[in-house]
Amino acid sequence: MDEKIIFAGFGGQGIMSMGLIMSYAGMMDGKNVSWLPSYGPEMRGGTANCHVTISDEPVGSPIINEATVVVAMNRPSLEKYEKYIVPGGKLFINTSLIEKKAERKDIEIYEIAANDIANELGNLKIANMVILGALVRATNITKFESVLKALVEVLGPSKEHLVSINEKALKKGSELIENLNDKQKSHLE
Amino acid sequence: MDEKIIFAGFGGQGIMSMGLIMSYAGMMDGKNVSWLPSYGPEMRGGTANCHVTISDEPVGSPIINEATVVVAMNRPSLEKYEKYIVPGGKLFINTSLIEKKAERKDIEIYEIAANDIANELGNLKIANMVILGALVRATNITKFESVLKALVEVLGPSKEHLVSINEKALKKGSELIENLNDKQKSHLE
Amino acid sequence: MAVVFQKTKGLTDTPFHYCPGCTHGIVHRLVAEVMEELGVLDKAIGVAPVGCAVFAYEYFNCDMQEAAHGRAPAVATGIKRVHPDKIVFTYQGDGDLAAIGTAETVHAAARGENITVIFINNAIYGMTGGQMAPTSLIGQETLTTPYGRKPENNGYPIKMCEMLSTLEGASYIERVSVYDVKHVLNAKKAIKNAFTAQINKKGFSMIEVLSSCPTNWGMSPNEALKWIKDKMEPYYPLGVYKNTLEEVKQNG
Amino acid sequence: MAVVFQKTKGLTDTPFHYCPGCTHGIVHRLVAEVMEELGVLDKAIGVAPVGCAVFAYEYFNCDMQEAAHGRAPAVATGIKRVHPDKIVFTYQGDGDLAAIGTAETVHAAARGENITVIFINNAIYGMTGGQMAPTSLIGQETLTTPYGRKPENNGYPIKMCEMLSTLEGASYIERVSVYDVKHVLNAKKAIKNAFTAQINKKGFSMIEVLSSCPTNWGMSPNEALKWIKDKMEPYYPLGVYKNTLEEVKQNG
Amino acid sequence: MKQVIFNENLCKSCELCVEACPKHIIEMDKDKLNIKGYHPAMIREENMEKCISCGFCAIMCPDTVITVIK
Amino acid sequence: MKQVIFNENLCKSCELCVEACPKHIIEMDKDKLNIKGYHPAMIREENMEKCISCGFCAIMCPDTVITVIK
Amino acid sequence: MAKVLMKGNEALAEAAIQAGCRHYFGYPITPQNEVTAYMAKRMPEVGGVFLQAESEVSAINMVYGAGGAGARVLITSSSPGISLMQEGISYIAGAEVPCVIANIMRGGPGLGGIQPSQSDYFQATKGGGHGDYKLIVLAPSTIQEMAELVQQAFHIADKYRNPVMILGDGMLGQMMEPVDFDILKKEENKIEEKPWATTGMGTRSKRNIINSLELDPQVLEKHNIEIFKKYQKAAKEEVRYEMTDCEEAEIILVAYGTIARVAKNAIELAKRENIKVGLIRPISLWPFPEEPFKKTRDHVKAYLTIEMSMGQMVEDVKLAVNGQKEVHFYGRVGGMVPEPMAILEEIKKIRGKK
Amino acid sequence: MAKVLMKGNEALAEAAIQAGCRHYFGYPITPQNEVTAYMAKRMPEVGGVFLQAESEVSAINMVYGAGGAGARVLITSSSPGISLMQEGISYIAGAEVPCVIANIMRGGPGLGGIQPSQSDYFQATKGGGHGDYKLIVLAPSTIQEMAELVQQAFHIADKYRNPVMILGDGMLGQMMEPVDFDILKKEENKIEEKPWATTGMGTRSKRNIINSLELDPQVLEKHNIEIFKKYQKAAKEEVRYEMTDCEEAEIILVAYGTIARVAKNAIELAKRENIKVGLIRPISLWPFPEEPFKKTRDHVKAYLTIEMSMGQMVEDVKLAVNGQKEVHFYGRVGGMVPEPMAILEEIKKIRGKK
Ligand SMILES: Cc1ncc(C[n+]2csc(CCOP(=O)(O)OP(=O)(O)O)c2C)c(N)n1
Ligand SMILES: Cc1ncc(C[n+]2csc(CCOP(=O)(O)OP(=O)(O)O)c2C)c(N)n1
Ligand code: SF4
Ligand code: SF4
Ligand code: SF4
Ligand code: SF4
Ligand code: SF4
Ligand code: SF4
Ligand SMILES: [Mg+2]
Ligand SMILES: [Mg+2]
Repeated sequence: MDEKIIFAGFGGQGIMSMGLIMSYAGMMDGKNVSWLPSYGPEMRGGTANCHVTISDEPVGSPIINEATVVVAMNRPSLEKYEKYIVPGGKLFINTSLIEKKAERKDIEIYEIAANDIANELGNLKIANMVILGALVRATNITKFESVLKALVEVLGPSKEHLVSINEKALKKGSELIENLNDKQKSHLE
Repeated sequence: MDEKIIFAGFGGQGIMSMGLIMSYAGMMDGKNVSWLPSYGPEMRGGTANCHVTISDEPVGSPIINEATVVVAMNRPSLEKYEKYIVPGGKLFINTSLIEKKAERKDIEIYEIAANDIANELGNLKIANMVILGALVRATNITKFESVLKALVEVLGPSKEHLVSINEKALKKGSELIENLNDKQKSHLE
Repeated sequence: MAVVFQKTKGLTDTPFHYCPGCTHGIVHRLVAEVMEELGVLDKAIGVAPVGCAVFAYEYFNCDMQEAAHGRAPAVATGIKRVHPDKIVFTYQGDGDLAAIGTAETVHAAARGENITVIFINNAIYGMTGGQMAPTSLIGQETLTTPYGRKPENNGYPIKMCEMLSTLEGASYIERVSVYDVKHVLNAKKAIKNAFTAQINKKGFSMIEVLSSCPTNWGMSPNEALKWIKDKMEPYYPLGVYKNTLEEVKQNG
Repeated sequence: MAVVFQKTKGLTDTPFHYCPGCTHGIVHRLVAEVMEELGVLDKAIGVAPVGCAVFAYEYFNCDMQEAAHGRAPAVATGIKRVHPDKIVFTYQGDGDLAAIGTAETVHAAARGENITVIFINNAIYGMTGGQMAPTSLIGQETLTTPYGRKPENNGYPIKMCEMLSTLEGASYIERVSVYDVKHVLNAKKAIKNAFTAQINKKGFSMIEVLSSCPTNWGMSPNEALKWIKDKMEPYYPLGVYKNTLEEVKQNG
Repeated sequence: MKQVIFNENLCKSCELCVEACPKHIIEMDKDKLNIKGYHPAMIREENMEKCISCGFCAIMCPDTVITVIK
Repeated sequence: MKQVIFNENLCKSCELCVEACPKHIIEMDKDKLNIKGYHPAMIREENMEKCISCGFCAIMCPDTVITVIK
Repeated sequence: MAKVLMKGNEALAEAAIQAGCRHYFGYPITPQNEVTAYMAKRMPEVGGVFLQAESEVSAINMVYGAGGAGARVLITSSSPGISLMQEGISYIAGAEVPCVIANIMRGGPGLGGIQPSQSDYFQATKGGGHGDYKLIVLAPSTIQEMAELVQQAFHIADKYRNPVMILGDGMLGQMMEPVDFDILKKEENKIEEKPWATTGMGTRSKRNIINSLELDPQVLEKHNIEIFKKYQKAAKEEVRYEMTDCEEAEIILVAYGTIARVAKNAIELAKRENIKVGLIRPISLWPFPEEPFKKTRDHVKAYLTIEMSMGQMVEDVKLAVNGQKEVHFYGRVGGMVPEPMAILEEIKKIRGKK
Repeated sequence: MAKVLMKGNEALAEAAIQAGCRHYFGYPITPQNEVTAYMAKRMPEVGGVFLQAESEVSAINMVYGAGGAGARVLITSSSPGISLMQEGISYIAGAEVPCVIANIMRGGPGLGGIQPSQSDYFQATKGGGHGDYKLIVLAPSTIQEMAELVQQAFHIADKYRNPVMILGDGMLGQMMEPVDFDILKKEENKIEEKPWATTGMGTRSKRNIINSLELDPQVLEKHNIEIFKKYQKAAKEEVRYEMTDCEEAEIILVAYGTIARVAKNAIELAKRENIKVGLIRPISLWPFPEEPFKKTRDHVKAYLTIEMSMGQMVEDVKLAVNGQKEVHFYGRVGGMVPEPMAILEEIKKIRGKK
C-alpha cells in the first residue's frame, strides 16, 4: 500500500483533523505514515490543506505531488487539487459547498453533501467526519475500527464528549458509500 | 633604500609622533613609506611602539620583523626589540631610563640620555625629539630639513607654538652625533 | 447630500488581510485619515513592522519601507536623517516595539528623533499565533503562558508610555483605545497631535493604542472590545503622558 | 591594634588594570566588600561587561562569566534560572547597559529577574577611547561629539534610574556617587541594599554609580571627582528611586 | 437622500457596526455569502429611515466597508 | 601602634588619597618609582603621628593600596 | 511509551526534555512556534525552566549564561532569528560552552517567507558569526531521526563543550510522523559532571571563569588552536551519513534533510526507467562526510546535489569530490520544494551530456 | 590635494565622503574607531549626517532606512559588531538596498582580541546571514587601494542595488601610508537617480516600497532568481585581482589584504634562494577570481594560501583549482601575523614533498 491523500478546504472545516485521524489510524494498522500541514498566515481565512501518506514502505517525501485520494471541502480546493490525482484515484467532493462539477474522467468521484448531512445530524462541525467515513469505506485504506480508535486519540480527554457525535458522522458517511448504486458510480468510466 | 625602523617606549613618551615625523619626512623625500602603530588597551600604561618603513620600492608588509633601526625609549623596549635588528643595523638607547646595556655586538649602538638633555632644554616632553635628531643625523635616512618640515606638519596649527622647542631638541640630538668621538663609536666592532 | 463618512485617500484599495473585527483596521484608517487631513500624504514615508501589520506597506497610500522585527524606529531614523522635511512614521505591535525593539524605541525617543510612532498594544503576539507579549496581562493565558502569565516566571507587563515619558527627547506621548466610537474619535485626535508635533519639529511622538486580537484572545470581536475596556484599560490608564507642545495642547 | 581598613577577601590579588584614579576601582572594592560582609562570596556568580571593566572576572573573588557587550543581564538571567539560590550580579558601564544593552536591562527589570546590577555611569565610552555614551551630558565633548553633544543630533542623556523605576519588576533602584568619602560610604550601603534585596528574593535591583573617567575626560583624577559633583550630579540626582522592601528600608 | 452603503465584498461579518449603531438597525445578511465567504452586514430597507446618519457604524468598521451619506 | 601601610607597587599616583586625608599628610614620593613607573604615595615618618586613623585615604584609594591600622 | 504521532517541532522539544534539558530560552517565530509552545507547557511539568526572552539576541545570551552555569540548554528559532544570534553563537563557541541550537529554516533573504528552505547551510556550517569556530551541524530527515539527533546533540555538545546545531526546515518542523522515544539511547541522557561550570565556588578552591577574551595574540592563537583540535577530533568521530543504492549507481544524488526524502522518490522514478541512481545523505553537515565521495567517485558518472537553496552544500560536495567528477546542482528556493519528476529530468539531462 | 599620510580608517572615511556619502551610522569598536571619530568631525563640515547608534543592530537598520531613502550610506564596524548586523544585512540584500559596509577585522571567536585578523572571510563571502544572498566583497591591501575601493564600492552598490563590503583587518585600519585622492576616478562619485527610493511620493504616481517579504513561495523564488541574475552579472563584471610573478612560478602564493604584502616579502626572500614564487591576490573576494587559477594551474606545482585565519579562503582556492593541483595552507590567528620567513619555510616544505 502506498496511499497519498490530500485533504483541503477552508480553515475551520476540520481539515487538519481529518488528516490526523487518518494518520493515526494508519499508524495503528502498523503502516508508515506522515502528515504535512500547510501553515502560517496562508491558513488565516484562506485555504488549509494537509498531505497524508500511508504506506507499507518508509515514507519518502511527505509532500504529495501525485495523490491517490483528494478530499475537496470547498471550491478552491477542488479547483486546485483535482489535477493532482493519479489516474484511477479517488476524489471526494463536498457538494454542500461546491456547485462546480469535477472535470476528470479517469478517476472515481464521490459527491457528498457533507454539510447538509452534518446539519441533519445536528452539528455543522462534523461535516468533515461524514466525508472521512465515506473515504474510509470507499478506499479501505484503513479499518473502520482503527478510525474510531484514532478519533478518540485525536479528540483527547478534553473533547471526549464529542466522540459519539463524531462517530455517528463517520458511520453515516460510511453508510452513504455502502448504499451507493451503480448510477452514482457512473462517473468512473 | 629600504629602512625599517621600530620606535618603542611607554605610552606618553611621544613614540607615535617620532614615527609619524619620520614617515612624513620620508614621504616628502619622495619615498614610499608606511607607519604601523600598536593600538588598543595594550597602550594604556603599557608599552607603545610603531613600525616605520621608508623605501625606494613600494612597501611590502608594514610589520617589521627585521629592523634596520630600533629606538628604545625604555627598558622593556630594549629587551624586546634588540633582537629584531639586522646585523649592521642601528640601535638608539635612551640611557636616562635604561640602565641595562645592549648585548648585541654586530650593530651600531647610540646611547643618549634623552630625558636628561630634554630636561636641560627645559621640557621633558621633547626627549623623543632629541633621539630623533640623533637618529636622522646618524642614519641619513632623510634630510634634516625634511624632518623640520614634517615636524610642522605633525604638530599642526594648534600646536604651532611648540615647533621651536621641538626644533631645538632635534638639533641638539643631531649635534650629539656630530660630536661623537671614536671612543663612543667603539661598540661597533 | 452630504458625505458623513467615506473612505480616506490615505488608504489604498487593497483590502485588509486582518481577521474579522481586528482593530488594526480601525487604527490604519485613523492614521490614514490624519495624514490626508494634514495634507502630508505626498511627503509621508511609513515604516511597517513585522507583526500582523506587516502588510501595512500595502495599505498606506504613501511611500513605505518594511523593517526587520523591532527595528522600525531605527529604519525611520535612517529615513528621517536623509529626508528631515518629510513625515516619517512607524506602525508597530507590542512584540515589535516593546520586546525585540525595546532599545530602538527607547533610543529613538531619547534622541528626540522627529518621527511619529503608532504603537498597537494588543497584549499578544498576533501574527505568530498568540504568544505572550511584553504587555500581556498578569494571569493572561497565551500559547507561551498556558498556565497564565505569572510574575515569578514572566515578569510584569511593561507600560511603555509611562517609561518613555521619563525621556527628555519625547515630545508627545498618549495612550488611547478604540473600543467604542468615543474612544476611536479621541484616538484620532491623539494621532493628529502626534503628527502635528512632528510637523512642528518637536521630536519623538508616540501614540499607544489599546487594541484587540479577537483571534488569539479567543473571543468574538465585540467581546474583545469589552475585554480591552474591562481588563486592559485598568492596567494601562488612558491619557496624555507627555506634551511639550503649545500648539498641540490647544489641539488636544 | 585594630585594623581600620584592609583589603577585602572579595577581591583577588590581581592588580587592577584601570587608569590612575579611575573610580571603577573603588566600586569594585565596594561590591567585593559587600559580598564578603553578606557572606555570599562562595555562592556568588558575577557577570563582567565589555567595557573598561571587562577584566572584572580577574578581580572578583568568585565564579564569573564574561558577557558580550550589553548582554550581561541576559547572561545573568540564564545563570540565575539555573541556580536560583545563588547570588548573581552584573557589573556594567553606561555604553554596555544603557546603549547596546537597553533591551536586556529593561526586560531583566520588567521580569523582576532576581539579580543585582551595578551600573557605572561615567558619561563616556572609556574602553574604546572616549566616545559619547547615552549618558554623556549636553555640551560634553567626546571623540564622537567633537563639537559638544547637541540635542538636535545626539538627543538627550538617558536617566536609567528614573526610567527603570517605572517598571513593576524593579525592587530596589538607587543612584549614588563615589566622589568623596561620604558618598563612597553611602554607595556601599546602597550596594548592600541591592544585594540584600536579591537575597530576600525581591526581584531586580540596580545601583547606578556616577563614576569618573579621568583619562577620557582629560582631567586629573581629583578634577574628575569634582566634575562628577559639579556637572553630573545636577543632571543625575542621587537618591533611592525604588524601594519595595521592608527590610531594606530599615537598612537604608 | 440618507444612505448607508456597504461595500459588501469587503465585509468580514465582525458585527462591530451592529454593536455601534445606536438605532440597532444593522444586521448580518444570513442569506448572502460574499466572495470572502462571509455574511455581509446590511440594513433592511424598512429600517433605513431610522438611521440618524451618525456615522458610528463607519467609525467602528475595521474594514472601511461603510460609506454614510446624509 | 598607629599605621598607614602603602602597598607601594600597586599605587598609581592618582592622589585621591592625598585629597581625601583630612590631615593633609599624604604626598607622592618623588624620589621613588614603583615597578609600574609611578611615584607612590607615602606619609613621612614625622607626619605619621598626625594621622587620626580615619581610613579616608583607604576608602578613596581605587587600587586598594592602603591598609590602616590603629 | 509506544510510538506517538508528533510534529517535528514537538519531537524536537520532547527529545530535548528526555535528554535532560531543563532550560529552554526562545523567542517566537514561524515555523518553529510549536517548540516554544510545547516547552511552555512541558517545562513546568518536569520542573524545568521555559523563558520567552525579549529577543533572539537576548535568548542566545541567556543560553550562554545557562550553559556556562552547567545546564543542558536548548534554543530554537528560524532563519532571521538565527542571524540575530551570530554574535552570541561566536561567544558560546569561543568560551567553549555547550548548548543545542535548532534552526527550522524558512525562505530568505530578509523577511522572506515562512515556507521551508535550506538556505542557511552556509551560515550553519561555515560560521555565520565572526572568528574561527565551527558548529557541529546535524540534519535530520525524519521525525524519528529528529528525536535521535536532538538527543545526541546534547551529548556531543557536552563532549566537545561546543554548540551543536540541528538544521531542519519548516516542513520537518511542521509535519507529523510516528516517533518511538523508547529506542533512544539512554546513555546519552546522562549528564556528566561539569567541573568548569559557574555554580558558585562553594568549597571549590579555584574560581571558574567562562570567557572568550584574550588580548595577547599569542595566547589567543593558542586558544584557537586548542579549539580546532577539538574540531579535528569531531571530524573523526562525529561524521554521520547514509548511502542508498550507491554501489552500482551511475549518478549519485546528494541531499540532506527532507530533500533527501524527495531524492529517494526520484530514485524510485529513475528505477522504473532503468536508470541507476544512488543517494548520499549527509547527516552531519559539519563535519561534512567525505568518505562516501571517496568511495564512489571512481565509478560514478556524476553527482547531482539537490537543495532548497541557490546552491550552498554543493560547494562542500565539490570540495569532497575534488574535481574528480562533475558535480551538478538543482535547487528550488523561497519555499518551493524540488519535485521528484524534476529531479529525474535533471538526471536525464546529465546522462544526456556526452 | 596632494598625497597625504593617513590611517587606513581615516582614508576609508575620507574616500566615502569624496564618493558622495553623506550619511554614516555606526557604533564604536576597536580597531575601527578612527572611522567613527573622523566622521563625527567631518560630516558636519560637509553638511552630512553622523549618527552614533545605540548598537550595531540599530545602526545597520538605520543604514537600511537611509539607503532605502536614496542616500549613499556607510557603516563600519569590526568582527563582533558585524555579527550583530547579519539579520540586517540579509534584509538589505533581500530588499535590494545599496550601501557600503566595512569590517575591520579583529581576532575571534567571541570577544577574542583586538589585533588584526582575517577570520571573518566566510561570514563576508558565503553569507553570514540567513537566506540566499551575496555581498560583493572587496579587500584592499594598501591605504591608497582602500581609498579607491571604497569609492568603487559605492558605485558598485548603486549599480547592483546590493550591499558591498570592504573587508580589511586591524592592521590596515591602523597603519598610515600616503594617499592621493586626486587620482580617484571622479565618475564614480556621481550619484545616479534612484527612482525606486522612498522619498515621499511628491508628484510621483506610484508608491515606492522597500521590502523583502514575500509569502508566496513562487514569487519569493522568482525574487531570489532575479537577485542571483545580478550576482551572475557581478561575477562577470566585478572580478578584481592582482597577479605577481606567476608566469614562471613553481609555487604560487594566494593571499589578500595586508597579508598579500607579507607574501610579497616572502617572494623576495625566495628569490634570494632562487625559488620562483608567484602571488595571486584576490581583490574581490566575492566574486572570487577563478581566472588566475585557470591560467596558472597547468604549469604551477602547488598553491599555498596564506591567511590570518584557521583556513577560510583556502576553500575558495580549492574550488577554483578544482583538484588540478595541490592546495596548501598556512595561517596564523588571534592577532598573530604570518612572517615572511615562516612562509618561505612552508614553501620549502612543499617543494621538498616528492
Ligand atoms: C527576528 C525575528 N524574530 C521573530 C520573528 C517572528 N515574529 C513575527 S511577528 C512577531 C510578533 C508579532 O507580535 P506584535 O509585534 O505584538 O504584533 P501583532 O501581530 O500582535 O500585531 C514575531 C515574534 C521575526 N519575523 N523576526
Ligand atoms: C558588539 C560590540 N560592539 C562594540 C564593542 C566595542 N566596545 C567595547 S567597550 C565599549 C563601550 C564601553 O563603554 P562603557 O560600557 O560605558 O564602559 P566604560 O569603558 O566606560 O567603563 C564598546 C563600544 C564590542 N566589544 N562589541
Ligand atoms: S491575529 Fe489578532 S492582531 Fe492579527 S489580524 Fe488577527 S485579530 Fe488582528
Ligand atoms: S579609560 Fe576611563 S573608565 Fe577606563 S580605566 Fe581609564 S579612567 Fe577608567
Ligand atoms: S449612521 Fe448611525 S444610525 Fe445610521 S446605520 Fe450607521 S450607526 Fe446606525
Ligand atoms: S463592521 Fe464592517 S466588517 Fe464588520 S460587520 Fe460591519 S460592515 Fe462588516
Ligand atoms: S587614616 Fe585618615 S588621617 Fe590617616 S592618613 Fe589616612 S586619611 Fe589621613
Ligand atoms: S589613592 Fe591609592 S593609588 Fe592613588 S595615590 Fe593614593 S595610594 Fe596611590
Ligand atoms: Mg501584539
Ligand atoms: Mg562608560
